[in-house]
Amino acid sequence: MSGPTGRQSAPPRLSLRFAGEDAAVRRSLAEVEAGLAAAGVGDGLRQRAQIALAEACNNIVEHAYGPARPRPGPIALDILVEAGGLRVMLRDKGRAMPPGPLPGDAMPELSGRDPMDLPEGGFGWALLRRIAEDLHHERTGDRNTLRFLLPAVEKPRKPGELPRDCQIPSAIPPA
Amino acid sequence: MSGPTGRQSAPPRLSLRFAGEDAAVRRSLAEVEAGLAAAGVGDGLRQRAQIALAEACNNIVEHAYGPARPRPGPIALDILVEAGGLRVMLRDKGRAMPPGPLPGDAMPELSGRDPMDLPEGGFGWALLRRIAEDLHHERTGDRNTLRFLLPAVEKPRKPGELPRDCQIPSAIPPA
Amino acid sequence: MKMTFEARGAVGVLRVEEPRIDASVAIQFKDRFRDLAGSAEGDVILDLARVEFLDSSGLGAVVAARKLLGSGRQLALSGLTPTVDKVMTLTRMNTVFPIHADLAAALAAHAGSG
Amino acid sequence: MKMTFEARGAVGVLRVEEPRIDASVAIQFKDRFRDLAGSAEGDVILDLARVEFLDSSGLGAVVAARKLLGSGRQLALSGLTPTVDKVMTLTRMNTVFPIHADLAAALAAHAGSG
Ligand SMILES: Nc1ncnc2c1ncn2[C@@H]1O[C@H](COP(=O)(O)OP(=O)(O)O)[C@@H](O)[C@H]1O
Ligand SMILES: Nc1ncnc2c1ncn2[C@@H]1O[C@H](COP(=O)(O)OP(=O)(O)O)[C@@H](O)[C@H]1O
Repeated sequence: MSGPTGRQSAPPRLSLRFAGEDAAVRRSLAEVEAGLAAAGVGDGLRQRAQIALAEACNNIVEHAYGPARPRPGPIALDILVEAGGLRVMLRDKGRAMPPGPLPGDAMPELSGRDPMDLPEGGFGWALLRRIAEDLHHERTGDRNTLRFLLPAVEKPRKPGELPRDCQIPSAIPPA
Repeated sequence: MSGPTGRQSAPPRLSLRFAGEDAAVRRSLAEVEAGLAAAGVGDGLRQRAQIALAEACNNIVEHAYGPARPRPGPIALDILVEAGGLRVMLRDKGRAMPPGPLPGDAMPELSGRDPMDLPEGGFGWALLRRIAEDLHHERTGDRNTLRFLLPAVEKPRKPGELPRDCQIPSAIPPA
Repeated sequence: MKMTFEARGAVGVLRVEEPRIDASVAIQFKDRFRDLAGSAEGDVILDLARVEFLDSSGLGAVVAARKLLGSGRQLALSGLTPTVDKVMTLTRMNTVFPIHADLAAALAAHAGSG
Repeated sequence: MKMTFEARGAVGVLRVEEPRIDASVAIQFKDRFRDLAGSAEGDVILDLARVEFLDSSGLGAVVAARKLLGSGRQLALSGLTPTVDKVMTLTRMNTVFPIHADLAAALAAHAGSG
């Protein structure tokens, strides 16, 4: 990532606007990958960004907009490339999160499970949580805003240990 | 493996005599590896031979001669290189096998096990059985003779299925 | 979704010829898997060497594919690229599927192992 | 028995510099493992790229080594050569240990995954 020399005064930023549907998410993630590579972001962080952004966008497509909508709503993705990592902001106009804390980072339990009885879902939020830090969700009016940091250097995390910073502003719609 | 052309009339054969102790087994397996490579035996069969012969020899060192002996007894290993695979004969002058059928090919159960509670042994015979065919053990006088075929082409085997040919001559010492 | 199937002795090899197994193709993946490998016999090696990305939907589809084989057959994976390996590690699915460095290693290890 | 240990961020890398982990070195392996990795913290990657052969005694020593880490730490394996992969597959131990194609893949997958 560029140091204090060079002409860019502001850190590189990616801003994407796309439809909340699978195909558009896929195309946008490819754009993010290219954009981050061009900004000099390293392999490991770019790989983690693909995973975290895919899960966050899939959640919006599946849960915030969901199957009932006739047309997909919009997603806004903004990424700020900083020395410490990627600051991500994701906005949608879909349904509110269910009340209470955001889903945690617990993976579905696999050990001791018959292969025929393995879980096929429930990994999305846990993957996002294991990769992202400073995760915050906010409901304002008819919008969801999800913010998180994808750190340049991964911090070790004990299995089952929740990140420090997951105090979640409760999803109270403004009066 | 050499076909009907060429000068060799008899198929290649390896004959090794060594002490029933870990270090000698290791050296002998290295000799087998070199000998089989020189005889044109392919990678896959050579790899399986190393595994099967190591387990068979370790069993002799550990169980037939065992820790109580002041000096290790001898092991005789003879391998005939045939088109269908390797015919192996292993002889020792150690203890008899326990009465009853030879140990089967069941691997210790791993699934659902706490990592702290995993088995550290009991894989030897099962490994040998999964790789070898036509396994026969014979006790004559004060000697054990173990014979098996290491097939050139592995046969598929269902998990838990015992090989067809494991009727075991009971270990009755001659009168 | 491009996938090819080849019987190699007692083992079936299913190669995914696409760079991504994600939410947009997860259902297709499962259907193709059933068509190609469902009726065969023996273990299946799913070669993922060309797959650069797998999300949790794709992972769910791989789990569903494994179940299609039934409990008598195994599904092994080969050729995990870095991002796929990362997802497998974070979800611990790398202790559910036997994993091999590449297709050659998977074939050598699975021939005859039933 | 030659083995080297190196801390790589939160992960420890233990490289076996011998061609065989068999009955004649199984106990040494376990002792060296304890000396090198026992007191460290975090997950351990056991790089087996130089190990051409592992028998059931060696496998038992690897299992014993894994237990030395306790239940809060993981032991992942990398760089399985064909014979080692075969033993892992036949014994199904490849569904007990997370397995990675090589050390680079293991490091990328385990950094920060705790
Ligand atoms: N943007 C969102 N809006 C509303 N609910 C959401 C949103 N994102 C996630 N959820 C909730 O999170 C859960 C999905 O978690 P996840 O781990 O991604 O599972 P899956 O992989 O099966 O989708 C659902 O129960 C859903 O209620
Ligand atoms: N040559 C032998 N003589 C006597 N007993 C043997 C011999 N080989 C194997 N055994 C028996 O087989 C068992 C060992 O099986 P194995 O699967 O190799 O376990 P391990 O790997 O713990 O040695 C022991 O219970 C022993 O009684």
